[in-house]
Parts: sequence; structure tokens; C-alpha cells
Amino acid sequence: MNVLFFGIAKDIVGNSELIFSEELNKPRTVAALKKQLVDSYPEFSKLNALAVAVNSEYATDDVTLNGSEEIAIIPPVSGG
Amino acid sequence: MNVLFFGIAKDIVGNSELIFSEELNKPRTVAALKKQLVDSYPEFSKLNALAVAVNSEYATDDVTLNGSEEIAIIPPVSGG
Amino acid sequence: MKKIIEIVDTIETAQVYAELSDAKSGGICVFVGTVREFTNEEEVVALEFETYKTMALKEMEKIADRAIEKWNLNKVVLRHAVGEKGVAEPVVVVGASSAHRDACFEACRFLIDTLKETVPIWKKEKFKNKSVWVSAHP
Amino acid sequence: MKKIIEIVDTIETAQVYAELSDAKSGGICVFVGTVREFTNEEEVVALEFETYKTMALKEMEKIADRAIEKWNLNKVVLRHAVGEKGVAEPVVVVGASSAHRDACFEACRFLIDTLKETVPIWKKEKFKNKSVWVSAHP
Repeated sequence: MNVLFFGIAKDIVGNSELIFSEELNKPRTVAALKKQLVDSYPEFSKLNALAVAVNSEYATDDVTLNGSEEIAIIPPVSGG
Repeated sequence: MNVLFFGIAKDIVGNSELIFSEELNKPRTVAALKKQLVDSYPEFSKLNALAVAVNSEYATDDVTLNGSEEIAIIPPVSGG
Repeated sequence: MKKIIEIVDTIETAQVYAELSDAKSGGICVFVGTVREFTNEEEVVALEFETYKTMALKEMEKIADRAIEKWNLNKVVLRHAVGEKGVAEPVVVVGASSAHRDACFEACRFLIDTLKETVPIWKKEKFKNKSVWVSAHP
Repeated sequence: MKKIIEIVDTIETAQVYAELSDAKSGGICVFVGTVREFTNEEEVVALEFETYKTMALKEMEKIADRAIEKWNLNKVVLRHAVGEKGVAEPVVVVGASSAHRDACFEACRFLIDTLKETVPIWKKEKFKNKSVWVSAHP
């Protein structure tokens, strides 16, 4: 399971992509992924918001993940 | 006293400028000028509105005229 | 504050951004009025614009000044074309730049709405078989 | 209906009118977002924009489609720049053309407001001695 990071999220994890290779580590839902990130990188809890995109669409917490999706961490957007 | 005509007003009087040369004919107020025009050219009474500008500023009916001003007949505007 | 107030033969839409661009502005809002092909399902061949130029420029100046009083603007443009304009050609361009976008949007709307109400410019719609002075009659 | 949705390195503001110009339109409304010199009285040296491009284009497409559903529009443009932009440079341009001006004004405002809310683009403000990701923290 590969996860893309952008903006401040990239700065927090120090990388534009992380690979969750261990079966045990793979979160099965968007909510679990977010929890895992906040546990590993407490800086995420300080953000205004944290969204997840699955296959380049915003995904709600209950969306399940099988590991083959394109997953991205979306910190608060600030375009325009 | 010279009076400028624009847009449909010019079409109604058939001229872009009329000269009120006779002392007797010279209207002394904006209201009198409008009345004189409507009397001479009844088409003016069919317009949506009729404004008069004195020295290139909109003038109310009670504004007096001495004949030395730049006077213009302003039919309903439709710029833009 | 910089104001550009003009009556021209031909509007160059490309130039307006450079005119409104500003280090203190985060937003620029521009409205361009163009000749539409159909009015009430009748095909328009062209529009012909006529103006009382000295008065029109004064009225446009007043509109810019009122906008500057109401909103915090850095730059304002009001430019109207005269003469005959074909379908899709620009006939008027108004715009404003400001630190935040609320001001430039509201000001831009005010500029075009007020221009249409007060500036002595007249538009004749030319159809295939007739010409009509717009808004003249009820 | 024609939609232009793009993420580019450099925005050419001059081209947007030709893109929105339309025989069935009487009005074109355009908003350009530019880099402002000061934020909260701190001098901005540059803005750096980053995007998740595939998703950003999808979200911009959705915004255009929602605008087209809500208003009677003939053409819509949403274009955002990425990379580093200096003071007064354009970073985003959105616009719409429509038969009457109400629709293009309202749609243009909707386009920029919604783009700022939903499109995955991130802006870092670069000051003399620090850099800040905008809106990241409360």
C-alpha cells in the first residue's frame, strides 16, 4: 500500500510517498489510515483538517482500502 | 441657445444640434425646454424617459438656463 | 489608486490585466460586455454605439470615484467602445483590483450596473431589416 | 458548452477572453488571483504552489460541471498555476461567459470560491525568514 503526501503532510512525514509493506501495518479503512498516521506523526493532529483521497476522489472515513488504490493524504487546501 | 441631440433624440428632431435663436423661443428652465420639445416633436412623449444635461451634468427640471450653457437632450441610455 | 477611464474605438481585452495588476492586490475582477448574436430570438447583425463623450467620461469618472469610496480598491478601469461592433466583439470592459476578492467582485458588478444606468451612451441594435435604439421605448 | 480546465506553469492572462468569447454571450466575467505583497503586514517574497494534479483536474472539472448545472453558461475556464510565483504574478484565473451578466458574475464567484475549498492545491507563503503552508494550522 502506497500513500502519497502533499503540502505540509509531505513535510511532516519527510517524504512524498510512504509504503506500508507489512501486512499487519496496512490500514483497512480511511479512518484506520488516519489514526495510524496521527499515532506515528503527532503533528497531523495539529492541522486544521486532514482528508484522504482514494483513487483521486475525496473518501469518507468508512471507505475500505485493499491496498491497490492510489491513496493520498490531503492537508487543508489553499489554492487560488 | 444651442441644444445637442443624441441617439433616438437625434433621429426625432432629424439633427444633432438645434439652435433656438429667437428670444421668445428660448426656454428659461429645463422643464420649459422639455415641454417645448414635446410640443414640437410629440415623439418625445413616447420615450421611456427624457433627461437634460447642462454643461455635461444631469440637470433637474428646476435648473434655469441662460443660453450660454452646453445643453444636451439625453434619451434613455443603453451603454454596456 | 489608479483609475483608467476611456472611450475608445476598439477595446483590446488583453491589456486590462496589466492595467489592473498591482502588488497590493490579491484579486482582479473583470467584466467584458460583448455583442450577442440574438436578442429576443432575432438575429443581430451589429450594434452601433454613440456617445456624448465629454459627459460620458465625467459620469464614468463619478462611477469610479463612488466605487473607490465604497470599497478598498487599488485600481479601477472603465472603458467603453463606440462605433459599429459585430457579433462577439467587446463593447465595454470594467474591472477592479483589491487586496481581497469580495471587494473586486462587488465593485466590478457595481461598475457595469451603474455604467448601464447613468453613462450617456446609446446602442442601436441592427437587425437584417430594421434598427432599434435599445431601451428608448417602453 | 466549452470547458477549459488546466494546471499550468505560467498563466497567460491575455488569452482568457478569446477562450470565453462567444456569439451567444453578452457577458464575460473573469477573476484573476495574484500574489499580494503583504500578508498580515509581513512582506511576502513569493508563493510556492504544489498540486496533486490528477485529482485537482478532476475536482476542477466537477466545479465547472456544477456551475454549468446551476447557471446558463456558454463557456467556462478554470486554470491554476503551480511552482513559484512572485509579487503581482497571476496564480489562478477562472471565468465564464453567458447571455446575461447575472449568470457569469455569479458563476465566476462560485468557481473561485469552490476552487479554494475543494481543489487539492497547496500554497506556501515565503517570507524573508520563514515559509508557511497557508491554512494548514488553526
